[in-house]
Amino acid sequence: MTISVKKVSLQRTTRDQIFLPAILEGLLTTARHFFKNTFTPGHGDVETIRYGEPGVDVKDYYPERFRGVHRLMHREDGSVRCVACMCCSTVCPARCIYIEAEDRRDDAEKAPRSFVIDELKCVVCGFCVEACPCDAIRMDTREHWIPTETRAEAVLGKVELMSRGEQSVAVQGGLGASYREQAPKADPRFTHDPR
Amino acid sequence: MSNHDSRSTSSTIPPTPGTLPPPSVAPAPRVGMDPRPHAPEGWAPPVAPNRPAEPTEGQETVTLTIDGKEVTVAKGTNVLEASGLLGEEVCHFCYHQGLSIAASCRQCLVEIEKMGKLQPSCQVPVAEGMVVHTSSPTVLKARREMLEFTLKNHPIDCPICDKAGECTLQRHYMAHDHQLTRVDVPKIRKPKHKDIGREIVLDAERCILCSRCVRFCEEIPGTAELTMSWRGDHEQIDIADGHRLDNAYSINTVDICPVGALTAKDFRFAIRAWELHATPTTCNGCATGCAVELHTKHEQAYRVVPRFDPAVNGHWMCDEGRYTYKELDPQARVHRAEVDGATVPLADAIATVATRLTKARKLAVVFSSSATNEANDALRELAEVLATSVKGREGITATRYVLGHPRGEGDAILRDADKNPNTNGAHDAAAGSAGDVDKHEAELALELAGRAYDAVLFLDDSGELSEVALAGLANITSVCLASRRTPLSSACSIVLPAASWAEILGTYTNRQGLLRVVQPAWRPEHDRKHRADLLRDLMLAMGLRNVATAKERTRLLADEHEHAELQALVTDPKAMRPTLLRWANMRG
Amino acid sequence: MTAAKSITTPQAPPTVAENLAQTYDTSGRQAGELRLSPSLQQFADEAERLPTEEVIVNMGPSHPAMHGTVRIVLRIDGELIKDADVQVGYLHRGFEKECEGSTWSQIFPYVDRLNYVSPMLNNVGFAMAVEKLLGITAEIPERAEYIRVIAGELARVSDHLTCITASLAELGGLTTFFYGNRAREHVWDLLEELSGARLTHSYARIGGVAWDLTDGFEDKVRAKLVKIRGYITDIRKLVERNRIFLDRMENVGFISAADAISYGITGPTLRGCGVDYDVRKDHPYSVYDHFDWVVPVADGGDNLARYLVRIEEMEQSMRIVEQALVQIPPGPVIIDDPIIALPAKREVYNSIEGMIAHFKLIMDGIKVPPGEAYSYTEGGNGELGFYVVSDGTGRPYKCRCRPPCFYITSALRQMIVGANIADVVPIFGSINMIGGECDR
Amino acid sequence: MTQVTSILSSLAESLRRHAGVLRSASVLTLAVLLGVLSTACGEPPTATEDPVAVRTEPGELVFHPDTRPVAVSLVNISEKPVVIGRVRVDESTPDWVGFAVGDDAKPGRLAPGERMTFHVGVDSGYFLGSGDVRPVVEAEGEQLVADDEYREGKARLAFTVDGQDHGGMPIRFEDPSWVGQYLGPALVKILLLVMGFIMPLASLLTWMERKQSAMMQDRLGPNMAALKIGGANLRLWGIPHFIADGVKMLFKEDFIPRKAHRALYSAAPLFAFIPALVVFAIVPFGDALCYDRMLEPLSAADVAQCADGRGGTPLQIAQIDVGLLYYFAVASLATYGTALAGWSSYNKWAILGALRASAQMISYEVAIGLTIVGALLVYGTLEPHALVKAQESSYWGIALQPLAFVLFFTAAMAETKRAPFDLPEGESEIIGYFIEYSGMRFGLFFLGEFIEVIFMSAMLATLFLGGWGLPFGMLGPAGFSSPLMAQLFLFGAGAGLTVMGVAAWRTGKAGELFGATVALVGIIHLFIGVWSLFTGWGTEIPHILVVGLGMIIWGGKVFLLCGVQLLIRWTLPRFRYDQLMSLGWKGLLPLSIANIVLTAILVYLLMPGANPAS
Repeated sequence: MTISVKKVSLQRTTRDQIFLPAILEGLLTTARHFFKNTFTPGHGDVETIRYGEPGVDVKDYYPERFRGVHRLMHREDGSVRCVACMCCSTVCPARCIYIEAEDRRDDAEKAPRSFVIDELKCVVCGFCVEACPCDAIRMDTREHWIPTETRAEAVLGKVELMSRGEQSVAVQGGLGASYREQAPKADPRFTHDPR
Repeated sequence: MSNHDSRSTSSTIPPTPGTLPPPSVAPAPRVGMDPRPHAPEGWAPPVAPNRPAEPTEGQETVTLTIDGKEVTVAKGTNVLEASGLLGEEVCHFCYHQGLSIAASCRQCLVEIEKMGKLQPSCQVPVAEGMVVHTSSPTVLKARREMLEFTLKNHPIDCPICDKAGECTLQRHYMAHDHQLTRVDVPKIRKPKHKDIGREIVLDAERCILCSRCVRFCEEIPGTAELTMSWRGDHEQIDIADGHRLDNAYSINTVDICPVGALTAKDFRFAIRAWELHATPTTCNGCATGCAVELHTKHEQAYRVVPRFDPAVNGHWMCDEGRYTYKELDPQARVHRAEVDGATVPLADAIATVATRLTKARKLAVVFSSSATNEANDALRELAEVLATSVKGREGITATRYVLGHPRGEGDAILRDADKNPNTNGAHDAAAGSAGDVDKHEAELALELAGRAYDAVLFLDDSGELSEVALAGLANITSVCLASRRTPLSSACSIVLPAASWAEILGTYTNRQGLLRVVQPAWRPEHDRKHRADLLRDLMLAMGLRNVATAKERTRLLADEHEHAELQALVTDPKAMRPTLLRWANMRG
Repeated sequence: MTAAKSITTPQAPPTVAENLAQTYDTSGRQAGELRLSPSLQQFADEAERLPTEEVIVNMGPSHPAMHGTVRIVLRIDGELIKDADVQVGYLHRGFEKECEGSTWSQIFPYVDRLNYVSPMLNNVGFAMAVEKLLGITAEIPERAEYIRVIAGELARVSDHLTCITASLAELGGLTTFFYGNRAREHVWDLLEELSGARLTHSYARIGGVAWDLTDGFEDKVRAKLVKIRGYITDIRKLVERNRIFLDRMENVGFISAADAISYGITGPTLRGCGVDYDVRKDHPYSVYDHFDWVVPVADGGDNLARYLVRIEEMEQSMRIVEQALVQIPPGPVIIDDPIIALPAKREVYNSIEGMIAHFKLIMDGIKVPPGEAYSYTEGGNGELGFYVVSDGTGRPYKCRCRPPCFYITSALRQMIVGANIADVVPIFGSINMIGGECDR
Repeated sequence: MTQVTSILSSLAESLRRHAGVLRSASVLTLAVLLGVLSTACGEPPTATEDPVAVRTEPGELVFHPDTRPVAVSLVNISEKPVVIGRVRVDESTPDWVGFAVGDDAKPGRLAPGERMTFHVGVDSGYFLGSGDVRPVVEAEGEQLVADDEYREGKARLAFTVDGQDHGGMPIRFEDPSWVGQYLGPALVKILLLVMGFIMPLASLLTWMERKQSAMMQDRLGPNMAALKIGGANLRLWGIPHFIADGVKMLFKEDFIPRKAHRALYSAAPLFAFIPALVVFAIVPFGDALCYDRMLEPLSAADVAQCADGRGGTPLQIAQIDVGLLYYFAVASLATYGTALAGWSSYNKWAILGALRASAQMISYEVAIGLTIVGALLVYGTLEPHALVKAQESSYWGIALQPLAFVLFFTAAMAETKRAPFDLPEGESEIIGYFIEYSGMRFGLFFLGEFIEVIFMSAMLATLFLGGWGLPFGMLGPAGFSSPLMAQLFLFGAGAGLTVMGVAAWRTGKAGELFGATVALVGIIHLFIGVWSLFTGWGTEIPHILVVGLGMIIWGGKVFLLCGVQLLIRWTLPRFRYDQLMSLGWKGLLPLSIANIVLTAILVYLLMPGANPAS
């Protein structure tokens, strides 16, 4: 295992001086790409993601960890999992999450009266997901925020955020004793588990 | 308390849930009374009885060694307080400087040489030559294990707990425990979100049984509503039979609760504590002038909490004073100058006022006992120069009045019946000028009803005048330096936008004659200005020169009273910057 | 050599910089000497005799080739540059000030935006600085170190690809630019797989990295490396024997080793001057000494030398990645300490201890003990240093970044004076000035 | 090699995938093929004896007032020798006096396939309205013409074949109006060339530039614009993008900097655009077109007669003897557009671009001019149409002047100001002389540049690649030179088109219709090739088909050369100013002079006709 030093250099040759051979070599290289891409199905080496094409689901292109549009998770009864603890809005470097709390009048006590995310301000760092202590907010929709005509359309409220949601893996007050067996380490739903 | 309510009805703020019940005592007539408030006979601030740590002159001292460092403290000090002199106090839950010692939490265990067992440091008085170890492995282990016990039944409530962020339990866990749970048995369930009083909600599960609240109710208001019930790990805080936690100081229990067991209804879920900016200021709810912190975010005030001041209020404040922040509601504020109902630029309004006041032959100026000393002083100066230096008005003096909130309920602990923070200062200013003697508000009401004046200048928007008197304002030049919409400011023909007490640096003179400082929590927006500066603009518009600004007046006051804190504030604007609680690390 | 000698007095012992300058200035050129290609020299001589007028033009900040937004005020005589004034600051975002208002962990998205073509290296560099201050450098899990090396070296490939192809694009060779970008896409595919974002990864954490490698990541890397190598081969085919390219790159943007050292230049630009300084080699950190690799140097000190160094460095980075994939041990990827690393979500959801640790870390941040630390790593363009000061609260008292670009950009004037207008952009491209890093 | 195998393998895969369709298609094809073959085999071609043993070329003689004596050929097309009698103008025709047969028309014996050529002249004064010589016979009801006009005349050339009277050959004298002979055809040709070829191709090039570069660079390129016709959404690989571009340019804000010289600023795009179009006047895009006899196979002499403007028109807008000089004269004017744009914009970058453009133009015009001298020496003409004809009869320019081809190509690319010579634009350095332009004004520069590209391709095709011709004289005026050539062409083109069509079909949904069409055309070629195998068809093709084929070949050459230019433009880095100058003056100029000298020596030595000493 050694780290050594090497000199790199490039010597000019007569062949380089007369322009044409190198130019021809270059032309052949580009022409090879041209013909391959033009005449093979699926455009050869072109690996462009074809957003907006009918029949193309861009979700297929995104990896599992892709950080996309936010969503709010549900409780068993379908209400919002979030309890407005403000961790996400605190940790958000872009300050794009605005939450107002209200009294739920059940054992969960607290819920967001309004939960607003300005997707235009969001820098997609994923810290809100990491900061959420309730598995209430996630970014695993594999949905890219698409441009909108007005700014207001990019401001998502609680209803829109919940419409992408599903039931959360966390429960109010925890799973109780022996939770470590109930929530196995390898469960992918417990996202962001580095251990 | 009655007074608070009358104030909220006199303003346009609708009564909110959690505000106080209607007054039980009608405002007393004030005609003929000595208006200046004084502290009750034999009154002393409610500070802890004689628990000195640092020795004062002539006290007996004891020298002991804590963690290898020698420290000399006054006799009678306990080990925990002595450790505070060396830096951080030994971690604790139940000990509180303003309350008696219970030694129930066992969190402050320390190792004292020649004592076999670990000792609760809050309960052990210092002795000469004592050798204390506060961070030996045994102590650290004990601390961790105590925390593990404490956390065993603690619910997973941080996301829904108002205390999160200023929670002593959280702080101690991070500082001393930092291990994941090893216990794997079901937690004991106790009542949650139980309504135990007018202001307070109890969550018994979160309670760590430090009994601070129980001791507070016994020792400060003396009402003893709270008690411990059950035993073992089912022990919990409860209210005594047939009682509710309704004393006038009940929200202090929320402040001293180390966890989120007791939460205030008013602040519940309003905002997270760490998002708030704290401004040290003075309560303007009554003549006591308690030291408080105003907690704000983005020009919105969220709560008022007491600040330790041994000379005035100790650790506490009354519930009524905590609601004074509600008058800072931006909805009820005056943002722009109005002349005869139309919004005009401030400079135009000032010019109009200058012209009309100069022309007025029968003029009254109304000092305010809820305005700062600086504002009252500026009004005094205006009243003087109007009669002496303003061209065309030489010799025409202005009648002086003092107006303020009506009297309310008081007690012998902290609350004063005079609900104005600066009655003393206003009277000093009004009486300090040459000319007429001061008059009372009842006379003003009578005279306005009888149309005695063709111009009246109100320094503040507070004060209750009769309908007839208010109607009398309609047809004369009536100027109000208002920060809120009140019946008085609405009745005036000219309204100048004044900064509220949360936006200015100023002083009050409380009932003890002490200078109390209010500090700005944010900068005044729109056209709002310090009242003294508005009056200065007015005087400049009248052609006067060399009129002092509000800041200069404050500086003069600071120098006069040799008030070091105030002098620092005036010289260094950075000193007034509010502290973000997230980084302050100071509560909980 | 003359310049280097002239600053050495016989009385005073030579400084480190002077020593280095004497050791490495083997190119035979004088430090600071203006060196023109023969044809340019002739052109310049003839231009001297003509009655001409000098013109001042603004190149940038709004100019298609001024990527990263910089302004160069040129005094030109015809096409010849007589003087230049390089002005940075158009991308200033107050990075250092922003850091003072965030927790230590919240800074990762900010460092992503320093050198935005190799954010992973910034991530790693910053994490290492905080770890140094926390004193936990030795406790970082080895797997995390390997992942950092893999991610960082992939990011270096992306950085060099950007630099090379951007400077080729300035020459008008847009196809090479796209080949490079296509190869870079493959790098980003991998980093996206790892971190969830293509560019603003925010992947490193204090004490380790955010997530473990995904299943089958090794195979994906190997497959992608084949494609990346293919594109690099194509780029080299297109330019390396092409006389237009050689004429444009050789002897252009020259800076001597002594000058480079005195300017504080590091990284490929310095190695292009013949100095074999590489932080990874000279001050090994992480697990770089576990691999078999080569630090390339070139002698020219010109655009071509920098190009060659970067081309070879990409190959070496890929070699390192391949070796790391073989050697990587199993284990955790972040330090196991609830007051530094966020607890596992399982603990947070279900235990009060985990919840409290989580809450306090989010709200107050990691309580770094008071003190200061300077940590330096080999970034895409050279030595990337972070000087962090803590006052014991959860946020930095000061977080200063030593961006390699800034020092190179300060030498830009010397490189472009005497060159042709058309040479400004390739020189500018070859030093890979990244506005985000330069202006912070 | 890998490319070929991959294409083949993908072809095979596609065949597998579309097996059903292909099977039915192939069954149908086979059936048709069998039908054709059986028809062909059932009636084998019989050598039918032509009753007329001699063909005259041209088939009809047309004269104008200024026509010089015209060469007429008699060709023996029978299989035995024939004896030709004296050639004369038939005295029974009305205007026989006006025409005269040259002295070179000597009676004689013609072997099979042999050709006898003589000249026929006309005394146009005879047909002048009130000249000295009156017509012998006046047609009835014919109006007398004015003094300064020509009347129409008719006569017949008569001779005997093997003693028998041959049908002879009509001779006409006509005086078409200027509009009919020059203006009308010219306008039609301008429309045909400009509207039918240059503008579509230039517009297409804006798309092609992007699409081709995208394909070279592993990108998709433009593909989203669509034509919505009814319910159909035609995306056509993004070709509609150029329409969208045009619309965009028309509607963009037309911005003039405050300190710009408004008049010149506005005029500059026209200065750049118009010369680029005007030079096309000399470009021959096909051989001559004979109006009256489009459906008959015509001989070379027929076509030459049409090319002279008699009975037809050359496919070239203006036949100027000094055509190439005209090109130099006009093309240089385009520099004014560039220079004015740079100067009038009031922008330092723009004027730098203008200076670069002017310097570049001066340097490379010289090289281009000297390069063409070589061609002039070899072919002896500066008239583009004649140049092409000369190449048809000898070898293509690229074979005779390879060095000149490279030099001309290089200099031509420099003239069009495109990479690697795009210094005046230099988008990453100085952004170029049109930095301040926007909207359609910019669009004119843009389009002008592409038109220059087309022009340069056309010039290359004309000078070095035999214009509209196929190599080795495969395609003559009457058709292919032999059935073998026809079959070669048909099979080659057919196979190529079929492969391309199938490949295009397989690239995606959008390509299916196009690919199928191309493949169908290719298959038709193959069928005709098979047909030709059995019938020997291909030497006698209707005139209009030959002309059309020539135009298609010419267009294909131009298109391919444009593609090559794009390929080069997207492959090479840009020169620096000083390198450009040294390449121009120290590289191309000496080489072009050397080329002239070398060519002159070779011509002197090898071409006896050009050697005055021999």
